[in-house]
Amino acid sequence: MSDTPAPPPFTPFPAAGNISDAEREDLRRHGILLTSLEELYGWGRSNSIWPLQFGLACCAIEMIAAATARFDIARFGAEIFRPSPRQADLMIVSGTVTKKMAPQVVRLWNQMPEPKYCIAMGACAISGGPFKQGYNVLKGIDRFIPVDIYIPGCPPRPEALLHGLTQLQEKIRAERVSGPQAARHLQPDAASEFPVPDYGAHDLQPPSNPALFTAPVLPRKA
Amino acid sequence: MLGSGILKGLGVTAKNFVGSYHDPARMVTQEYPDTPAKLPEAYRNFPFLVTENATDPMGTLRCVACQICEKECPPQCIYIEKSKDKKPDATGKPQLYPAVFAIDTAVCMSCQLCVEVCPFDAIKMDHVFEVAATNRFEGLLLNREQLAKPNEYFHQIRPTEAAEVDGRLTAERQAAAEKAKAAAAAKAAAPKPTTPVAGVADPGPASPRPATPKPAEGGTAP
Amino acid sequence: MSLFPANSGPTVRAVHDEFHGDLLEVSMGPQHPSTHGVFRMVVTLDGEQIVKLKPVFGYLHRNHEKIAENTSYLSSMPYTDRLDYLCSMTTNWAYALAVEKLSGQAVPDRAQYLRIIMAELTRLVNHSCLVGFLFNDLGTSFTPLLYAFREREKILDLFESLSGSRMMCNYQRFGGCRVDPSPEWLAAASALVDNFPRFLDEYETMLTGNEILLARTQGVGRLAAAHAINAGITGPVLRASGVDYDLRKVDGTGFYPRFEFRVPLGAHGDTYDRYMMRILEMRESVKILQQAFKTLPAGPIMDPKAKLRGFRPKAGEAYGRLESPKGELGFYLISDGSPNPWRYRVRPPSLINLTLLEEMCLGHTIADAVVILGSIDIVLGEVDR
Amino acid sequence: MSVVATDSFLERAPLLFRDWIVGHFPVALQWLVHHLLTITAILTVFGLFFAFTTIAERKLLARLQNRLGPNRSGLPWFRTLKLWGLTQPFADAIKAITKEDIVPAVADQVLHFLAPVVIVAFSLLGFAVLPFGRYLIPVELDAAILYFFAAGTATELAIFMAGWGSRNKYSLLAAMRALAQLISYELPLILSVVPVVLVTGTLSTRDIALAQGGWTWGVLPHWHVFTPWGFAGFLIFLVAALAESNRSPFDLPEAESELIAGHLTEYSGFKYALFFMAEYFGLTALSGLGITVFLGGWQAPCAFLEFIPSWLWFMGKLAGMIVFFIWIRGTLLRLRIDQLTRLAWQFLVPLALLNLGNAAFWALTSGWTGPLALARWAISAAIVIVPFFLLGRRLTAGYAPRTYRYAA
Amino acid sequence: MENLEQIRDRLLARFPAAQVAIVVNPGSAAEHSLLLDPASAPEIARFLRDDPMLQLDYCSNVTGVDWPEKEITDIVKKSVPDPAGGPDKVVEEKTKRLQPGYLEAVYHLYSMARKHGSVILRLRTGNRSDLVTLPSLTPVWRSADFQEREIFDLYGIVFAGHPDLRRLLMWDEFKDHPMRKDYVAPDDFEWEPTPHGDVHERAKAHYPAPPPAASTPTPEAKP
Repeated sequence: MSDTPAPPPFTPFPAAGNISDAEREDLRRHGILLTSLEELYGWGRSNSIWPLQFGLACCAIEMIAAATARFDIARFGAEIFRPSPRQADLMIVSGTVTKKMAPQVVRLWNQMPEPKYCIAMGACAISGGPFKQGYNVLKGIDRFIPVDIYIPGCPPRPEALLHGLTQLQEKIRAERVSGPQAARHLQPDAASEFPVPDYGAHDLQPPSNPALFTAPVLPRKA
Repeated sequence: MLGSGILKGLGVTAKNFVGSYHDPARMVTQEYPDTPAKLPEAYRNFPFLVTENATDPMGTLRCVACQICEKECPPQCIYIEKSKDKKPDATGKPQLYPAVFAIDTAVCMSCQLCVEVCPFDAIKMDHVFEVAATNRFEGLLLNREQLAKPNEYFHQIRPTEAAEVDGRLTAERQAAAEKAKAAAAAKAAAPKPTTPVAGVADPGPASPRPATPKPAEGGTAP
Repeated sequence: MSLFPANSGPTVRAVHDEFHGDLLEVSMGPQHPSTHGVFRMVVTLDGEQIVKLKPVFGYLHRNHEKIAENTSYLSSMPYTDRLDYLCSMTTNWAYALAVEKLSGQAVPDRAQYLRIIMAELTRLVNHSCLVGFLFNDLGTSFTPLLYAFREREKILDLFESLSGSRMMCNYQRFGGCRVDPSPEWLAAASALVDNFPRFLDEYETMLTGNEILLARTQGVGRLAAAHAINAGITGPVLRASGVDYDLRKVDGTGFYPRFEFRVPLGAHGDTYDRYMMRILEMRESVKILQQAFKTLPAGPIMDPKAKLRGFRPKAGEAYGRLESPKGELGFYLISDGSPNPWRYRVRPPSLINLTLLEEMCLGHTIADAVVILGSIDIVLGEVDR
Repeated sequence: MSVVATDSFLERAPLLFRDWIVGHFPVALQWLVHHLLTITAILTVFGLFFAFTTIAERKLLARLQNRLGPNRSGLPWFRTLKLWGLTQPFADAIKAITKEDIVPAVADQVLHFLAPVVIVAFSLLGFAVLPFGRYLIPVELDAAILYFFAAGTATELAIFMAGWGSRNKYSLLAAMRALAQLISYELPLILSVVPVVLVTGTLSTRDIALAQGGWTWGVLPHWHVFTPWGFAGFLIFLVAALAESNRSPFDLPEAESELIAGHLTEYSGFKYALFFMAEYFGLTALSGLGITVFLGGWQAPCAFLEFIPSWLWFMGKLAGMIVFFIWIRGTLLRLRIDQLTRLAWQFLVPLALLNLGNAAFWALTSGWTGPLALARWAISAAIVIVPFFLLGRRLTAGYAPRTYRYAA
Repeated sequence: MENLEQIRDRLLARFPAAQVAIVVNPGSAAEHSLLLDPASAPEIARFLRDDPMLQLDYCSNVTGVDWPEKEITDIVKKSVPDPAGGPDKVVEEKTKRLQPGYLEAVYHLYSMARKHGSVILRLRTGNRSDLVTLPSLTPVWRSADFQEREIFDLYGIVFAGHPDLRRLLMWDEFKDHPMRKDYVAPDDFEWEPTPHGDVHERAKAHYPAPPPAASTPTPEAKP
């Protein structure tokens, strides 16, 4: 069986946020100057993504590992982990967000200046992961802040984080400065700050931001 | 002398600086997107389902929907619905198959317990880690079609384990065939309906997650 | 609630007022570069001097114990990886040890050796990382941390090629280990271990004699032996205070009595001693590993009677403890005969080692507080569980 | 100043270029254009120098740490071209300029805005009196050294403004630290330069640089750093300069592991970039002063290397200093605030004062020749080394590596 | 070290008013424990710590355990005289009784000085609702500080005499004691694509009432 030819490549996961060359060309036709400025703007921001120095749990160690010699996130210009949210461009939610921590995460997000991006790194940040059935575990940070890239894994390899970062770079480069495809922070009605949940007697109040989080309904046999 | 310790430290960093230009032990960066990640054979990220035949992946799933992995999965990220009908498996024996097989990679903790408990070598761990998505509801919930990968792929990523599994399966199938032959012969000799079918494996221990608190028995209770 | 001190109005105004008075209350964490995760300290300062320090926990309380009580014994094993996520091999072992004690299972010789090999490799990983993080708290620009991570990656490569995952090894099973390492693996590990002292030497040349390190750590955060014992502090932190208590020797866990190694003891109980304990323990771990690679017996790695599924220990309870790199890691299990534990409790060394944090920090400056915290070696996954 | 025709073309090139441009303007405006050109030149050259210092710092630190550092930025329209990441600072600049500027509602709006402006302005002032080359000195002041330190001191004010104006506890702590630190180190910094003034008898940076001209046997330059008092002064200057410019191991005000980002905690976007820039400008200016005062300024180290234009020598020495500072940053730990001030008052200041006496001795004995010259060297060296040992021992009393016992 | 019976006897001799019982551990670990009455627990603890023979100076682990009330069926065999005059019949009589629930605090003690252990202490509350006060052993062993706070937080045992009894892990406004067996977690099961067991039961509440027309994304392409 092993001497059969290599199987066709599998792409089990849909490509995330990629912009094809054809689309890019199409966009280019909108206007050379504007596109050039857009390109410059996107290039500058995508090559200077300073993450917030903000580790939550296990994934934070892999995030640190991504900054160390073997993986060296610095190659992407993203090694400047800023401890102050005021200087950060990217929040890597690296680990389990507990309900006790969630208000702080939202507050940090609110303190970051636009344009800002969020990567949910690891199963816990995406959905609560293995700990999702815990009483103090938030089932995904996207209940309170918008997430741009989800990197599954428990924890994702540092390379997976780098892959997520390149996806984010692609996304930033594809952002327009105007029109319907404009970047989130340039849309006039886009929220930049989100309500911080309160500590309630049994749960967070509210348990999620309804303006942000609507789960699709699963048609299942009851 | 004051300063000698500092000078020694400067010496070590200087050594590392110079070494980074000529000594591979002191320049350990692997430029990930340009040079693909080196994954050991044992590396595990997310599970996939093994199919016997790449041309008919859904028809030749090894999985018989016994639901052991679903029960053992610590974070409960596997969902299986059994089929109503049966399909013949590789040995021609009619078996159930999973009508629905979903794995939520946003929850999966890559623990490999599903692989360990699977009696049919139907579920194995994949090497794919570049799976960042922009939508966790659609991008990270994998269905049967996305999970199925042929045995050749398994051989490709884990040659040792796949060879061992194949050897074992071939032996089992031969034994089953001989047994069936003997049974057929015996049947021919004396019409007696005994075809030992492994069938659906035993469903394992009682549901691991009780809905209600159980009263303690024994223990240190008086 | 104002948990984050950055810019919320009333908090800042209060500071402004307090500035005219005497004391300044600063909330460090849960997002702070040197609280090692989401730990929070509410520090009251007189100038830069600490007059009060209250730790606040629970920002990573992810209900490990509750989840474990609702799931089977085996399913908790991968969760223990995430408890002390720098040392998954030892947390695995401690849990397996407790379950084996609960069910009375035997462990084959080879597995016992493998466990010791993994535990000591983990100790190398943990201590080198800890020292790196400690230096980060001391204000280096990541250089020692990155050197430590360079070595850590080599060990993680070993773990990954053996168990499939860099950090979450999920390697131990009740009654043995999951995978048997190949001879090539053992040769690679042995070579790595033989080279490790070279890294330690370079590290020590770079830092141990550094005058700034001496000035920053000697005499800082003293911990008296009697206090440490009463506060249940274990591991290198306890031994830095001069108390000879290493479970590898006291309990003779596993096959440790078959190995020759020494337990270093400090005399001052300050941050420098705690730092040096780690360095010296790494050197001893190298010795253990070298012996283990020489004498590793052949044989099975799993108890043949061990069951993977349908594991139901009979009713009873057990407390299994192990010298993890951070201290005494214990698992307390009560079984009621069902597939799930009735009570599953982790005795987290990181949490209990923090008991005297305030006493250690009082009178020191805020810069010392982060260093003292760094020298205690906490992992929030274990502190809050 | 007049251009000496005997100098090489490269030496004169910047001036000729300036004169060529100025010549296009009416005579009435020439004075203005002349100075505007100088200002533009300084801003451009040191702006670019700042940009490449940041990338050099990131890449050199990376190399110290066995990794590669930024190497993928390339250019926006040519994605495959990576240019070794040299365009990284420009990406950072675009990002910083377009980033939202947040001013906390409770912050002191005026101080919060003024602090970055003030700090950049004052950190640039120092460049005015540095002789970058034989003829390249923007402003020739007789009291250049005094002017330089006066301008540099204002940055303390700006840091305090930032820390106070942010109304953040960390910023406030950082502001207090910055004040204590800067005031402590201003003294040794100035005292380390005074011996040079004493020996050369001038406060003009141009004359100080000129005083270090000439070589013994054509290879040993007469730089001040090659005298015992000069060497000691240079070391004190280095330490104090590190502290003045908030560089590791004296980066206490923005001590990440303690105070988040210190006085910068509440600054975002371009204002943060301004602080960052000012820090590097300050460092560069101080390095420039150090070079002028101790390392022979724009003078070539050997006679036969004189054909290389003087301003290249200056920039080369400047780059060397910056690399040294990066190396220090990659190696050392941070001091504590009390140790920091103790180092200044109990070690650097007494040493600098003694060194002043040393320089006086050196100046008085300038006539000693033959064996007396050797004695002069020995005595001068002793005046430096003996107190260094004694004070150093006092400073590190009680601190020593330890030996450990093992359990039985 | 003395065995547990000897320790109990010594304790009873020393503290005549105290009630000390041995709780047998039927498991293979056979780590039996001493059940103390709350009133005398602090002085017994102090005695155990300071006694020169025991010197249990190190309290390693402090745990809460929840034992909800449960129904116990006692089976008693009785011989009933046969009314017909024959030999006595053996009849199994089942009596059901409700064993009241209680909370338990477990202390694992060791000696660092003498390197022996463990001695396990248990304290039990009166019930699970109002009689939940136990004496704190933090004044004896400082290591119980955080662990007793954690038990207070998660189980709701109130430790009298604890210097700083606040919630340790959950926030202060939190009202429940989540480690108790009857705790019900808040309902946030909107998105459970792979549910089973009680999660499935709770997720069902979020499923649309009538099966909708396939307008929503289905995770599965049905074959």
